[in-house]
Amino acid sequence: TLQDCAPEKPDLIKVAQISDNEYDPEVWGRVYPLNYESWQQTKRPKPVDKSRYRRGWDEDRIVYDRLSEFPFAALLYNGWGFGIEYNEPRGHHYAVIDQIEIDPSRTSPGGVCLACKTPYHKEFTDKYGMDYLKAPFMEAVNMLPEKHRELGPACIDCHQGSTMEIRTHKDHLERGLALLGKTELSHLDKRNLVCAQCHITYYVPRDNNRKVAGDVQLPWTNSRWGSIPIENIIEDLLSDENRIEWVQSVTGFPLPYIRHPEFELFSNGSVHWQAGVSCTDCHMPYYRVGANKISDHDVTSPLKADMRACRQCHTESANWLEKQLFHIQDRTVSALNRAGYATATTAKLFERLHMEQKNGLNLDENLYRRAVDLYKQAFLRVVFIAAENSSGFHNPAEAGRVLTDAVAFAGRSEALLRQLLASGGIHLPEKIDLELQKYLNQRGGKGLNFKADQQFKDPFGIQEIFSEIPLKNK
Amino acid sequence: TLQDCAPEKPDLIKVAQISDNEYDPEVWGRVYPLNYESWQQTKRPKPVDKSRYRRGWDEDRIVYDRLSEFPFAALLYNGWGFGIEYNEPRGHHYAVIDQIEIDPSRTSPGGVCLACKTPYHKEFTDKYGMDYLKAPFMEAVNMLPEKHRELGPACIDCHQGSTMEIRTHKDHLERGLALLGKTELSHLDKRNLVCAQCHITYYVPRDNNRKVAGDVQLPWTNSRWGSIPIENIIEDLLSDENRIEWVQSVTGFPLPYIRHPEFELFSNGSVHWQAGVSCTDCHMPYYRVGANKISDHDVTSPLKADMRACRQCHTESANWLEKQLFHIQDRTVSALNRAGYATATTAKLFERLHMEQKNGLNLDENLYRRAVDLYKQAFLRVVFIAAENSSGFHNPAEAGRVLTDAVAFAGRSEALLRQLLASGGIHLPEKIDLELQKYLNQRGGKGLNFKADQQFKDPFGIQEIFSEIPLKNK
Amino acid sequence: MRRRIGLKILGIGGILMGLFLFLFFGPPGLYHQTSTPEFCASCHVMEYQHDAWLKHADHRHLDCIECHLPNDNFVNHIFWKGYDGTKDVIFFFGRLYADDLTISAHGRQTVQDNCVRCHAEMVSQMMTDARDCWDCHRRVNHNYPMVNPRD
Ligand code: HEC
Ligand code: HEC
Ligand code: HEC
Ligand code: HEC
Ligand code: HEC
Ligand code: HEC
Ligand code: HEC
Ligand code: HEC
Ligand code: HEC
Ligand code: HEC
Ligand code: HEC
Ligand code: HEC
Ligand code: HEC
Ligand code: HEC
Ligand SMILES: [Ca+2]
Ligand SMILES: [Ca+2]
Repeated sequence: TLQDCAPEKPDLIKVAQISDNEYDPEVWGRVYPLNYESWQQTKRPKPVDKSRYRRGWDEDRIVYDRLSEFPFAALLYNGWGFGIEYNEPRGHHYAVIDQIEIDPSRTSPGGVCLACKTPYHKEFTDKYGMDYLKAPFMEAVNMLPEKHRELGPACIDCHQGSTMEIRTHKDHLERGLALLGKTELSHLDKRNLVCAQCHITYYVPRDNNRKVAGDVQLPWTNSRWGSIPIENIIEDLLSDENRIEWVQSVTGFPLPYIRHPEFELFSNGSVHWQAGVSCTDCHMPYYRVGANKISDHDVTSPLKADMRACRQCHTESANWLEKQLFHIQDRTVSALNRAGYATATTAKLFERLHMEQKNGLNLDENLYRRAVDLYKQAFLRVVFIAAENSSGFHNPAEAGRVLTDAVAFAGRSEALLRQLLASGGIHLPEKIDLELQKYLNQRGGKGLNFKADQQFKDPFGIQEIFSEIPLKNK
Repeated sequence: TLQDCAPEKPDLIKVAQISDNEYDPEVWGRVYPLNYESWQQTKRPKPVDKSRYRRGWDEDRIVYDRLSEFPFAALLYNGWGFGIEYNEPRGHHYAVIDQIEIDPSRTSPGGVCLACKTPYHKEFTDKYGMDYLKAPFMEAVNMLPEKHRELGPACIDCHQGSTMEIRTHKDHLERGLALLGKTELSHLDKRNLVCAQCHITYYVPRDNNRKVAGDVQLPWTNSRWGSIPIENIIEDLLSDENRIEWVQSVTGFPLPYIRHPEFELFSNGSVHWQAGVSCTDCHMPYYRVGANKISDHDVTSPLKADMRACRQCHTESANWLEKQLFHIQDRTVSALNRAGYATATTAKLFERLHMEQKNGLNLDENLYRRAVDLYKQAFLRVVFIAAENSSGFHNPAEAGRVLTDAVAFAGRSEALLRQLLASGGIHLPEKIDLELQKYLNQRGGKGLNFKADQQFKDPFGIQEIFSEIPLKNK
Repeated sequence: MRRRIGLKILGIGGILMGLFLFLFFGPPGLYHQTSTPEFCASCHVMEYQHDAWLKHADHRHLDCIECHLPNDNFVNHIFWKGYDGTKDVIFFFGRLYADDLTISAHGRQTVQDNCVRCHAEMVSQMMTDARDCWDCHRRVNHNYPMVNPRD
């Protein structure tokens, strides 16, 4: 009969063999050797020349420098760690290692920085509170169990050991979801949230002396599930002094900051979000091992994994899909260049204006204050898209909108500044010298320099019309 | 058997019954009554409230005013017909009728304007040459056979009568394809080109006295099939005096213009173009009439046809698809507002500066000339997206890119102008009064006024931060 | 509205179902004949799905009913064969169908169960009730955009 052709019911996932607070992936690996092996692969460099805008730690083992990729960022981020060393990520295996190896200015907040790196963060925050959160970074690392000091995202972060259900393991995400008013979680939600534990923007709250005042927080006030727009994030970040994390040196402005807002951009009505596609579908696609298929735990760019993720849903060839991906990314990168340089130019005009003020320049306070407000709006939008890791692919139309607004805010600010300066008798050429070498070279203790071959020039060549970027590799 | 009760297998298309130069759709209709009937339906108003940005000639029979939709356009287009009366299209049936009814300033070029309206254009251009092309518009119309004076896109424009193959029927398209170097045409190409006969930008070439100098031309120099980017179009249009069609009154600049570049935007690497989808697939979907399937000749917005076109390819519901469509269109319309008002503001600054020049203001010629160049780049990009009829849907990422650039060019131009004015001692507030009422009200012989309820405000409310738009319906 | 009339007719149709069941086992071969893709596609409303199935190389060797009828046990199979079959016939000749057919919730569950039935081993490591297999395996779905991508 028909029923006879159905093969026997194979084993279900084995459960109840792992205790709920088992941190050690090796122990998990004894029960789930295939997943363990694939998880370990995040250590392995990936094939070169597959990705256009997410190069780095490929088989050439080059660590890409985000400030060389977008030189304007070196100017804009100057004033703290991100302006010194800021790299393309290497992979989950390197989460803690990269922190240890990076310029120490980055890790100056201390233990709190381990929030998205060590699986022990929740436990240690509960147990040791501010002693752990405020501990100098290496001291905090050394508090961790010796075997697991360098352990990044681990099984326990994403799985309930006893049931193997996927789950989340970060307090900051709980607080964030509470802000969104999100309570019920479907399986699909969880397939997004395991990633949204870390691939979200955050701030480290500060006290009056700008010292760390607690665990990581998410700027999600007034937002909701499926809609955390940049407007709300900016409003949240500018609403309270305790979200101001650094002082931009070119302008002297105390500012907040935005990091890797993958979840925020993606979930804001993108076509894949609306279609019920999750991070996991694209970054942990199933692959065949023998007669089974399992989720690829070697989380990476789909381009570096031969677009396997895409091809189950799309009949088009990998080549075709790549072309469409680049169609989107090229356009985002072009617009990001425009927005970045417009904002950097405005920053330089502030620098000049502040200098002239010291020399006695008088100015219309109202116009000046508008210029500052507009500038901040531009800056935070530029950071939002520059920090987001998909070069626009996660939500093309939204990325385009945000960048248009960034350019609009920067352009108006520039206009007001030129007017203010000219009113004071200062006549500027059209091209403002950004002095990028100053920001790009001899950075930090390692003396990092600009790497011209890593720069992402405007793929459409429009940027050249605005600013020649006279850079030579030193 | 069961098969016997199933409706009959449809007849194949009958061929060789129509002569190759049969203009009269009634005659075609005797052989193809179903297609004829559906073709006639372009006369019929469509259901209201289906489309968000392509309202007009719906069952409420309101003709939507594009200048009220985007008030900045009234300012920018002031100086010729488009600034007086410019409507949302009503449908193929009205092609000639709309020309007859519109403010005569629009049809001032004369017979040449019939290029994409009457099926006789090719024959009459061959036969009567400049006598027809330069004839005052109504005279040219009256040259046409009486029965067909008001006949718009007709069977003969898209079909070879003897074979019923689809084909094209416009010399300007032949010349355009020659510029692209496109010679072989596949069936799919033709399913796009029947529309690209008309849904393309063009210019009416002018002699030294700005009088019509020949038939319609396409600004496609240096472009190729699948890539006619705005950059190339602008370069073509600015390359020769004979492409300059009007003088913008606010700035006094002689300028070229861009119309309905649907084919150009769509074919520039959009995801649907790359997927091999054609205009016809979306605007003339197959539908069932009795037991047959025919192409819907009632060409209209897919939203007004219940998304039937989309659902033949997409599994998602009509509702879902609409939501994604609006996700894209809302973002394009927001960015278009930004770009449009930025450009309009700049135009107003030119007006002021030119006035001050007359009062003796001296200025840096080089900066001024840069400001002019930048302004033109911004203006033509704004027109490109504003004139394109899909509100970004035909190519979302490209629309985003073009608008970002528009804002960047306008912003820099504004900055230079503010500097030039301030250097001359003229101090401006941030908000420049655009005096929109002046451009929007009492337009032309009909005394057209602003219709506040037709305006497409920025769906994200960002525009308000730049310019309050103090408009009241008079 | 369309649905409601449909369901009424369906009630009457239910009576006919018995007759149908008889016919299936009566005339020789009818049971088998009504199980073939050619039979399903004999209604032109099924043509699109038939073509899509034909083009999807990997399941061309399956009959429609491998996916569209319960195959967990015989009684269930034969019950739904009669029920769905009668419903299809009534809707068809009553012209009670929309231009683009959509699958019912029950129909969807049936298909899902069949995917899992055949691919049980392959999917043994995953949660199979979280969403439809063809969310990802869109080619299996008859509505997948059938276009010819440019290179
Ligand atoms: C516990 C925190 C955490 C979780 C959970 C997490 N990530 Fe990451 N992810 C990181 C960190 C930290 C890095 C950067 C590591 C490095 O290179 O230093 C990273 C890097 C990446 C990279 C870049 C890898 C490369 O090759 O450059 C991708 C892609 C990525 N994550 C995707 C995901 C996805 C998808 C998920 C969910 C399935 C996820 N991440 C869950 C913290 C996390
Ligand atoms: C809310 C989660 C989260 C927190 C908190 C967090 N990170 Fe990360 N970190 C990530 C993710 C995700 C990545 C990979 C994506 C990327 O690089 O944008 C990453 C990447 C990095 C990298 C490698 C790439 C680079 O930027 O050079 C370093 C170093 C790093 N983080 C340091 C820190 C430090 C120092 C802190 C504390 C100030 C911190 N992280 C706090 C999630 C987090
Ligand atoms: C529809 C597929 C898809 C979905 C869904 C998706 N991504 Fe991505 N993601 C991509 C692609 C494609 C890239 C670009 C890779 C490149 O340019 O090499 C990317 C890039 C990234 C990167 C940078 C990769 C690298 O190598 O540095 C990170 C991190 C990332 N995504 C995380 C996420 C997270 C977190 C989510 C969910 C909130 C998510 N992605 C959802 C397809 C997807
Ligand atoms: C989240 C997306 C997703 C879902 C849901 C999903 N699959 Fe898959 N499946 C994949 C991917 C990706 C592969 C490709 C593995 C490869 O290429 O190695 C795959 C592979 C397969 C294969 C092997 C294909 C081959 O080429 O040999 C079968 C069979 C399969 N899936 C069946 C199912 C069934 C049955 C279900 C529902 C219970 C299901 N899948 C649900 C993504 C999915
Ligand atoms: C960054 C998040 C993340 C980490 C870290 C992680 N997993 Fe997973 N894992 C997932 C997700 C997501 C799935 C898919 C589960 C689903 O949709 O039901 C999964 C699935 C699994 C499954 C079910 C079979 C499969 O492959 O789909 C096993 C077993 C598993 N993981 C074991 C492990 C082990 C062992 C480790 C550590 C060595 C680990 N996982 C680390 C996110 C993670
Ligand atoms: C689980 C299913 C799924 C996966 C995995 C998936 N997609 Fe999609 N993708 C969709 C759906 C659904 C749409 C919406 C259009 C449609 O209905 O076909 C879409 C749309 C697209 C579009 C058009 C949207 C746009 O913004 O231009 C592109 C391009 C695309 N996907 C590329 C990719 C790439 C590249 C990957 C892998 C990195 C990928 N997709 C992974 C389901 C998926
Ligand atoms: C011979 C010229 C010509 C051809 C060929 C042509 N169009 Fe048009 N189209 C026009 C004109 C002129 C109008 C505006 C008519 C009016 O409202 O005055 C128009 C209007 C439209 C509209 C708006 C209708 C509405 O309801 O507002 C759509 C949609 C459209 N065309 C699509 C197409 C498509 C798709 C094709 C090819 C299948 C096509 N057109 C072929 C000239 C043409
Ligand atoms: C290359 C083809 C082409 C030429 C040449 C052309 N049109 Fe059109 N016309 C169209 C298309 C397509 C539409 C519908 C799309 C739209 O309105 O943007 C249209 C719409 C119109 C409309 C109705 C909408 C509106 O703008 O108010 C008028 C009136 C009109 N044209 C007048 C003219 C005049 C006058 C000329 C000559 C100066 C002319 N057309 C030359 C293709 C053309
Ligand atoms: C993938 C589907 C698709 C394709 C392909 C497509 N369009 Fe469209 N088109 C749309 C949608 C959706 C709209 C927006 C309708 C709305 O907003 O009401 C639109 C709008 C339009 C309009 C304005 C409609 C109106 O009612 O005023 C015109 C004209 C048009 N398209 C012509 C074309 C031409 C010419 C081509 C080919 C060069 C083309 N379209 C290709 C889907 C498509
Ligand atoms: C704006 C262009 C246009 C006009 C005007 C036009 N057609 Fe068509 N027609 C098409 C296209 C495109 C097809 C699809 C043909 C294909 O892909 O082979 C088509 C198909 C047909 C077919 C084949 C059956 C079908 O419906 O697919 C017939 C018959 C037909 N048209 C008759 C007519 C008649 C009669 C008229 C005038 C009353 C007319 N057409 C006007 C563009 C047009
Ligand atoms: C002939 C087939 C076909 C038709 C008709 C069609 N599409 Fe698509 N559409 C596709 C394909 C193929 C893709 C690319 C993604 C994929 O592979 O699924 C796509 C992608 C999309 C996307 C994602 C792209 C983006 O820019 O976000 C949306 C939204 C979409 N289509 C909506 C529509 C709408 C609305 C219509 C009707 C007006 C329509 N489609 C008509 C085949 C089609
Ligand atoms: C007599 C003509 C006819 C035949 C033969 C036929 N169908 Fe149908 N089918 C229809 C009609 C009409 C509908 C739409 C009914 C509705 O709207 O619910 C339909 C709907 C369906 C649906 C979707 C509706 C649901 O309830 O999920 C499926 C699945 C289906 N048929 C499968 C089949 C299979 C499998 C066969 C062969 C065993 C078959 N059909 C034979 C006419 C037919
Ligand atoms: C490999 C499995 C498989 C086979 C074989 C198969 N189908 Fe389907 N069918 C599906 C799936 C999956 C859907 C659900 C589509 C959805 O959710 O929209 C479906 C849906 C349908 C529908 C409802 C229309 C719709 O898109 O919702 C009809 C009708 C249908 N099938 C008819 C047939 C016919 C006729 C055959 C044989 C020629 C057939 N099917 C063979 C998997 C199959
Ligand atoms: C009666 C058994 C049967 C049913 C029911 C069935 N399949 Fe299959 N499927 C097969 C066989 C046999 C193959 C051939 C490949 C192989 O040997 O694994 C196959 C191949 C596949 C493949 C790999 C080829 C490809 O298209 O990428 C996928 C994925 C798949 N099936 C998914 C599904 C899904 C999803 C469903 C339900 C909608 C389904 N199958 C229903 C038997 C079945
Ligand atoms: Ca990387
Ligand atoms: Ca219309």
